[in-house]
Amino acid sequence: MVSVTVLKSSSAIILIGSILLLASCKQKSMVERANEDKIMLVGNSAEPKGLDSQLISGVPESKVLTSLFEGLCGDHPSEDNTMVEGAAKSWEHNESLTEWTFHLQPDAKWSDGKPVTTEDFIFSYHRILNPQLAAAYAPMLHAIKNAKAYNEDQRGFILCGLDENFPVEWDKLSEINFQGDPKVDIDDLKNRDFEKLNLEEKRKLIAGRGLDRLDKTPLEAIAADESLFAWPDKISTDIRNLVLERLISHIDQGEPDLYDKAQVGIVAPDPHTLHISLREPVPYLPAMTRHTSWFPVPKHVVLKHGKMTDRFTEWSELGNIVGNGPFKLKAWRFNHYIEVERNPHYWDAENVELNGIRFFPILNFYTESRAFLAGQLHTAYSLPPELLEWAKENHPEYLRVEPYVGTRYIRFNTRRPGLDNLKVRKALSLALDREELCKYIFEGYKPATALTPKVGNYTPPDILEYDLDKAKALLVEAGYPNGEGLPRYKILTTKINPSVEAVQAAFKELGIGMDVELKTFGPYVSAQQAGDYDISMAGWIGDYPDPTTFLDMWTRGNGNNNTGWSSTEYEALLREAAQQSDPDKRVALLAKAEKILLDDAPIAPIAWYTRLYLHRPEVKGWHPLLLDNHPWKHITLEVEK
Amino acid sequence: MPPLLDIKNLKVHFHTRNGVVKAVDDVSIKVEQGEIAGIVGESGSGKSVTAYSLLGLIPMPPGRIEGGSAIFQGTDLLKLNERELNQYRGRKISMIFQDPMTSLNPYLKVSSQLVEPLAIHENITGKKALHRAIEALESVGIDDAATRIHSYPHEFSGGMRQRVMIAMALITKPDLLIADEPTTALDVTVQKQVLDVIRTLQKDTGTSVIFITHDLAVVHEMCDTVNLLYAGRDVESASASQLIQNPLHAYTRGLYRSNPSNHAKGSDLHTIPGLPPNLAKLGPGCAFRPRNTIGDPSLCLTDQTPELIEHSPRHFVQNCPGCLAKS
Amino acid sequence: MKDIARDIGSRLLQGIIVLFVLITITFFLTRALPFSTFQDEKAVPDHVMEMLEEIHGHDKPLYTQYFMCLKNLATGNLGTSIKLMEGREVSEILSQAFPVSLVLGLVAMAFAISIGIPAGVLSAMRKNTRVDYIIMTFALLGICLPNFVIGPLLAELFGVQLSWLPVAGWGFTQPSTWILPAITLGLISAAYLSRLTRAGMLETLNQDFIRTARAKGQKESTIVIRHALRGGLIPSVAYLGPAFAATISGSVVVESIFQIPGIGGIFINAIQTKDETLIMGPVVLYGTLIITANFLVDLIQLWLNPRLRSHSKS
Amino acid sequence: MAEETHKQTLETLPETEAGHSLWQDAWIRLRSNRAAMVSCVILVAIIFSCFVLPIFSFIADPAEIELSTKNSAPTASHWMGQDQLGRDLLSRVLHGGRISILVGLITTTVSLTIGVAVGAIAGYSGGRTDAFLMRTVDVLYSLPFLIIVILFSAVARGQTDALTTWLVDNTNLSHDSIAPFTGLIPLFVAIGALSWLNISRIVRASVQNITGQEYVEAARSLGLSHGRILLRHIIPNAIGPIVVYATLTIPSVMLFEATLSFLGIGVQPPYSSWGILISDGADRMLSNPLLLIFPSIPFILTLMSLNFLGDGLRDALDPKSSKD
Repeated sequence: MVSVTVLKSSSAIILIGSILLLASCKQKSMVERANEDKIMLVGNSAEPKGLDSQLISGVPESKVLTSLFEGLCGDHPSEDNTMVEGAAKSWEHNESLTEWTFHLQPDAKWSDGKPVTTEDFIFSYHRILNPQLAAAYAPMLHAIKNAKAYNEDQRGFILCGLDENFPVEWDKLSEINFQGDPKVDIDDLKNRDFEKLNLEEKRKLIAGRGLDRLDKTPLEAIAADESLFAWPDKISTDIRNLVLERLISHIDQGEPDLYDKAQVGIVAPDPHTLHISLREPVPYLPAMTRHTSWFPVPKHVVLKHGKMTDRFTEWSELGNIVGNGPFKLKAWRFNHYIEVERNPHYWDAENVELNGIRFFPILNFYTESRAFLAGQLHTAYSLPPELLEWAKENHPEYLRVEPYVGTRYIRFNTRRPGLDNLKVRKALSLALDREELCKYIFEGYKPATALTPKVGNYTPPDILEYDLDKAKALLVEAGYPNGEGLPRYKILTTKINPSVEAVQAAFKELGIGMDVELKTFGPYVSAQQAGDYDISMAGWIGDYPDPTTFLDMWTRGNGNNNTGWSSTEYEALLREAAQQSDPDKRVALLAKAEKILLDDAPIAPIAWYTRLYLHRPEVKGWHPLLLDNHPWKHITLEVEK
Repeated sequence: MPPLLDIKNLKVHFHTRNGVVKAVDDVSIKVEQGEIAGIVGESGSGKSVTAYSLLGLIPMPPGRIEGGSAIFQGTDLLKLNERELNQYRGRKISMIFQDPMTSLNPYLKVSSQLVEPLAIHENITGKKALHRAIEALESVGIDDAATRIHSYPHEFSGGMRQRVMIAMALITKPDLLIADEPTTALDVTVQKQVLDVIRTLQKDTGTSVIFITHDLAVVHEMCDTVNLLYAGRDVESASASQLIQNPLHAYTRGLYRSNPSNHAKGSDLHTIPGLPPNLAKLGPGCAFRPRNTIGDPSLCLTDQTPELIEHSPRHFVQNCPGCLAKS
Repeated sequence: MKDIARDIGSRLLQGIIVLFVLITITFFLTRALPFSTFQDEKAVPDHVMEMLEEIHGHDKPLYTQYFMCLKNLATGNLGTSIKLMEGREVSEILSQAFPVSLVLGLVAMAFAISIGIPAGVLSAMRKNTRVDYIIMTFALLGICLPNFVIGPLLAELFGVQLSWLPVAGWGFTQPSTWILPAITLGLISAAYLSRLTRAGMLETLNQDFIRTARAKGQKESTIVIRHALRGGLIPSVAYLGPAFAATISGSVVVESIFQIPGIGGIFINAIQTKDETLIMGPVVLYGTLIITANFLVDLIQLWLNPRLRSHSKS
Repeated sequence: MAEETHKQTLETLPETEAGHSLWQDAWIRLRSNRAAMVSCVILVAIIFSCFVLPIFSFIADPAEIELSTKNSAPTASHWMGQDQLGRDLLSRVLHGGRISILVGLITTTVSLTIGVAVGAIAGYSGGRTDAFLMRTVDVLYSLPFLIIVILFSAVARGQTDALTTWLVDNTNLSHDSIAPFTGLIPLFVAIGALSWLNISRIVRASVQNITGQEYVEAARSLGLSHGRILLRHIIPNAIGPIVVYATLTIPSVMLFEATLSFLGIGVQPPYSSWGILISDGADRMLSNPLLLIFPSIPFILTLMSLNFLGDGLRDALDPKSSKD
């Protein structure tokens, strides 16, 4: 039986035990020890989903990957728009910016000692573009000639369009519905057996899928009965049969990889020279190559652990992964930390100062701030806005407030009654006092005058303004005086915070009372993609320092354009800018396009991001960068004595 | 030879929300060495409280010992503190209770409950203690004690459990055993067996016993002396034989007259009318006056409480003319 | 002994049935979540979506998927994560996360029991005195102050200001990282235990056999422990079963406040991304924990209360 | 002769102790328990201020934002200062109090009734019923609660909005006065449906302990129906742990409401509850501790007094302690 003495003593033991432990902890803090070992402790918000740079795309993942791998061009420690040597020693391009040649570092090696050659780069780009891999960020490489066709498995174009001795030119052939008509809903037909469908359903499935995506049986059915498929009439029957025959033979051969046939614009005359031809001039290509989707992967390691198109094989696991960056993977415990150490085989190894970096996935930014102040981190990922004032007063020496290439905005569903009316959307946008919101809510952010922030040589147009009376007048013009007649909208968000409530209050002042609908991330994304929302709080961080990363999103059918808005004039301007090789003319065209976007107001930008974070002074070589892509190899830890 | 236990003018009051209940108001009882002293009275007459207050078992607050003394082997039990009382409880004075069903710890084996007094008072544990416990069980007439000792209370019948209680009380060979209505909850046949056990053990060990009951038949079968309590005061006390031959107080006479065995077959049973008084609203004077149908109620004292006088050698009675008058 | 074995046998069978029902409900609940596993912030084109569904067997009819899931679980194969940590074995993820939650849970419950139960006993023995009220006030504070307030307060005081203890992170070899999260996690159980023990003890101290024990001259403290405690602990033991399982299965809030790599965080993220295999793994683990914990509690109650044994026999 | 005297003395008998029913006895004892009475006063005061005061004009509109004076300390016009959006904290605490008290009391009653019923039946009947009920409890324990919440919020949101609009059309109440309360209905169902598990296990344990005792067998031998035995004999004896657990459930349910509101069920902006205010305050603990302290005061006071009242009730209702 447990006697009282035992019970009393057990709680006593715990007390004494903890006191002893406390005493032992008084000596040097983690940061001081890390400074001595030259290991940088980094708060990295989320646990990386994986380390296969071609299959993942989040910001936390890119922080780790930029220490393990290196793109053709490297990040400059302090200037946003200048490129430094990376995996490529030097690079040049033709006059129209469509043909680029990169010269690789002659003695570059992987972290297992094997040389880094153009073979790795060709294999990498072939792998990420391979339709079987289904890489989410493959579109980043669609600027390369025929990359989009190969990535989207456009069989018609590759098998017929690119074949010189095909009797008909591609511009005539392109009228054939190869890639399927998105407006046709075939969800319920997809998984059913083709033969069992009735005629009407067959036609619907074929139209919905398009010739490129059909299996053998439907293709043979079309060959047998032309009425099943809406052939454009200027295509003669023998041309039709020729196309079908090529598609069917492709399937008979087991749907082989079409990379070579697609003539993707990547050629390597020798192991250290890589030639890339683009479909249009891209002045910011070097900047793009710094994005993780352009990083090379070690061909020999990937193939050792599976086929090119196997998703998430063992190759990028601890113990197997090999990189060409300044560091190599040392330890990885889930949700705990990832540690990288110096990579002796790196071509620029002697200039690398740090011995290692440890990434802590701390999602709760209050916890991260406490960990930083308790001497457990050199740099934190993000400071909660609520603590900005407090940090200004108590820890100015640690506080960093730097511009960041991103924008917080509101997305309107233009298909909803009321929101389909331009005047109503304009009124809502005018009701947002961006100066006051940035002063009190989005503390440290800059009020947005347009969607695209200052990036590269692009100066954002000054269009957005705050004018409550004009807004009210617009509402009257639109036929909803003081908001009467408008349905009660719901503001969709993933987090209840002051910004949502401030926006809700701003619209209330206009007379339009709204509810807040909170959804977790999954339902939040799928609701918008299904157009099942009225208004949603949103934000976008640019992938590369060029306005197109902000403007391309609003073309018709683009993954992020869930507003239901599109404008041919807007898309024409974008296409024209894409072809324009003169940087200044290009920027002017883009500005004109943005003006159309903002005048039609499918979205209402609020503020341009600013990165708020805590950072220890002993970390040197860490300068404000718009893309926050601080090159790890230039970072040093110097403690002032 | 001084009496084993001499209780003089014991007063125990309960300070409850609806007034002060004078449960025991001036009780004096003597228990001689080796004698079985009976304490008899209706429920609410203060008999249990008298016994419990000896061992400090009444919850204080709300109970409080107002006055009197209880000299036991030279020391006054009422003045002892908790630690000192523990030397007496279970060693010099043991108790057995009315309801055997709930008086044994249902979660512990009978063996561990039996050996407990040995461990506390004689520092005997293990094999020796178990042996003593088995002996104790055999002494109260439980056969096959060696195996049955290891079972749980709910595996014994009511009578058996009361025997276990007796064994547990007498295992340390106390000088005084207080039995608080030990047989009331048992049926008649088992009652007899338990009474025999107590009597034989009492003869063998010479332990004195305070036997609390409301059953006159049991009193006459068991007790050497009888102390009759009513409304917290002792009404009459004498040797059992004296009391039967010469009951003095109207209450005593009423009790004997209502004993079924004294009636001719088929005649109405005589009962004492009414209910015991509310001890929180006791006035001065004789408390039995309202129910005094045998004596002469008009003569009962009303202003001051009747004194206890020694009517004849070792035969005390409440000196209330009304109650002493013959009808 | 024979019937004890029979009891255990029938309980095991019941456990398996419970697990089966649990797996089935979880399977269909997960499938009913109103979004697709493979969706991404940037809308995924249809053909890619179809390919991903094919790779992970989502194109097959629901019932085949269900039977495949049952077959895998029956053979102990928890499968691989399909979204949150795509490609990684669920068993590997759990083998790294579960020990953390287990250790933290056990330390938290040890703290809760070693503080809660003695406090409950003490306040029952000293009923309605100053001691009782002080203990009750602390217990109530433990319940009223949510862990998302206590955690940061403790971290701020002991971590940042006094820097006695690390504020975030976990180390199997550094017990100093266990203390603050264990206290935050265990406090609410300590409060519950002290209140339930007090109620249970008061209930038992009123019983007649306590008076018998006193009449034997037993010291008050031994009476409480030897006689009253076994009966008094019944409500607390009933609470401990599920509390143990819940604490060990990881609390998202405490893991987030102290950056603990436990199961709670993974499980919540798995649900947010509808990662079916990574949802099923922890549910099966947690289900087994609950079944064992409640079974152990019932056994303890049988041991505590012999009357039950005969009751259950009849 | 015996007959008359017998009757005559009856009338003059002094008045014996008046019979007290258990409930009267309980009320007398409760009234004399000082702590319980003080708690009653505090509770009434808090409930009064939360439900009645906001009707008066000097309490500001909880949703009115004044960004320029955010996070400001208490002033004459704002007794508790202003929150992170410059809204009057006092009115948010009072309006929030309404919701929290409603949530606390209703969901606890829902979960208690189910929990006590299931626990009592399981503990009393034993055998197959007990096994079935307890295994259902095991399943419900381990179900992934968040999934149910996400599914439920998707479905519930539609219904509550429809109800709110229907109410707004049919009664003259404004949207802002109904919405916070209709939004709570899914909360009652969600919490009520899953928070009775603990209490059912505790009640089962106590009932099992009581069913073994003799007076239950005695009651059964008198032919009482199982229902009556449970209601009149067993549950009153298990009242101790039930009352204590009820007073423990209320705070955890109030805090649980905050977690659910962050997942999309229950209270949505601009309305608030104590749970939400405390959690917002906890986030801003370093910059403005008042945002945490002010909502915590009524929250802790309510729960302390509920617990003292619960304890007083437990002592008062305990049949055994009515002896002294």
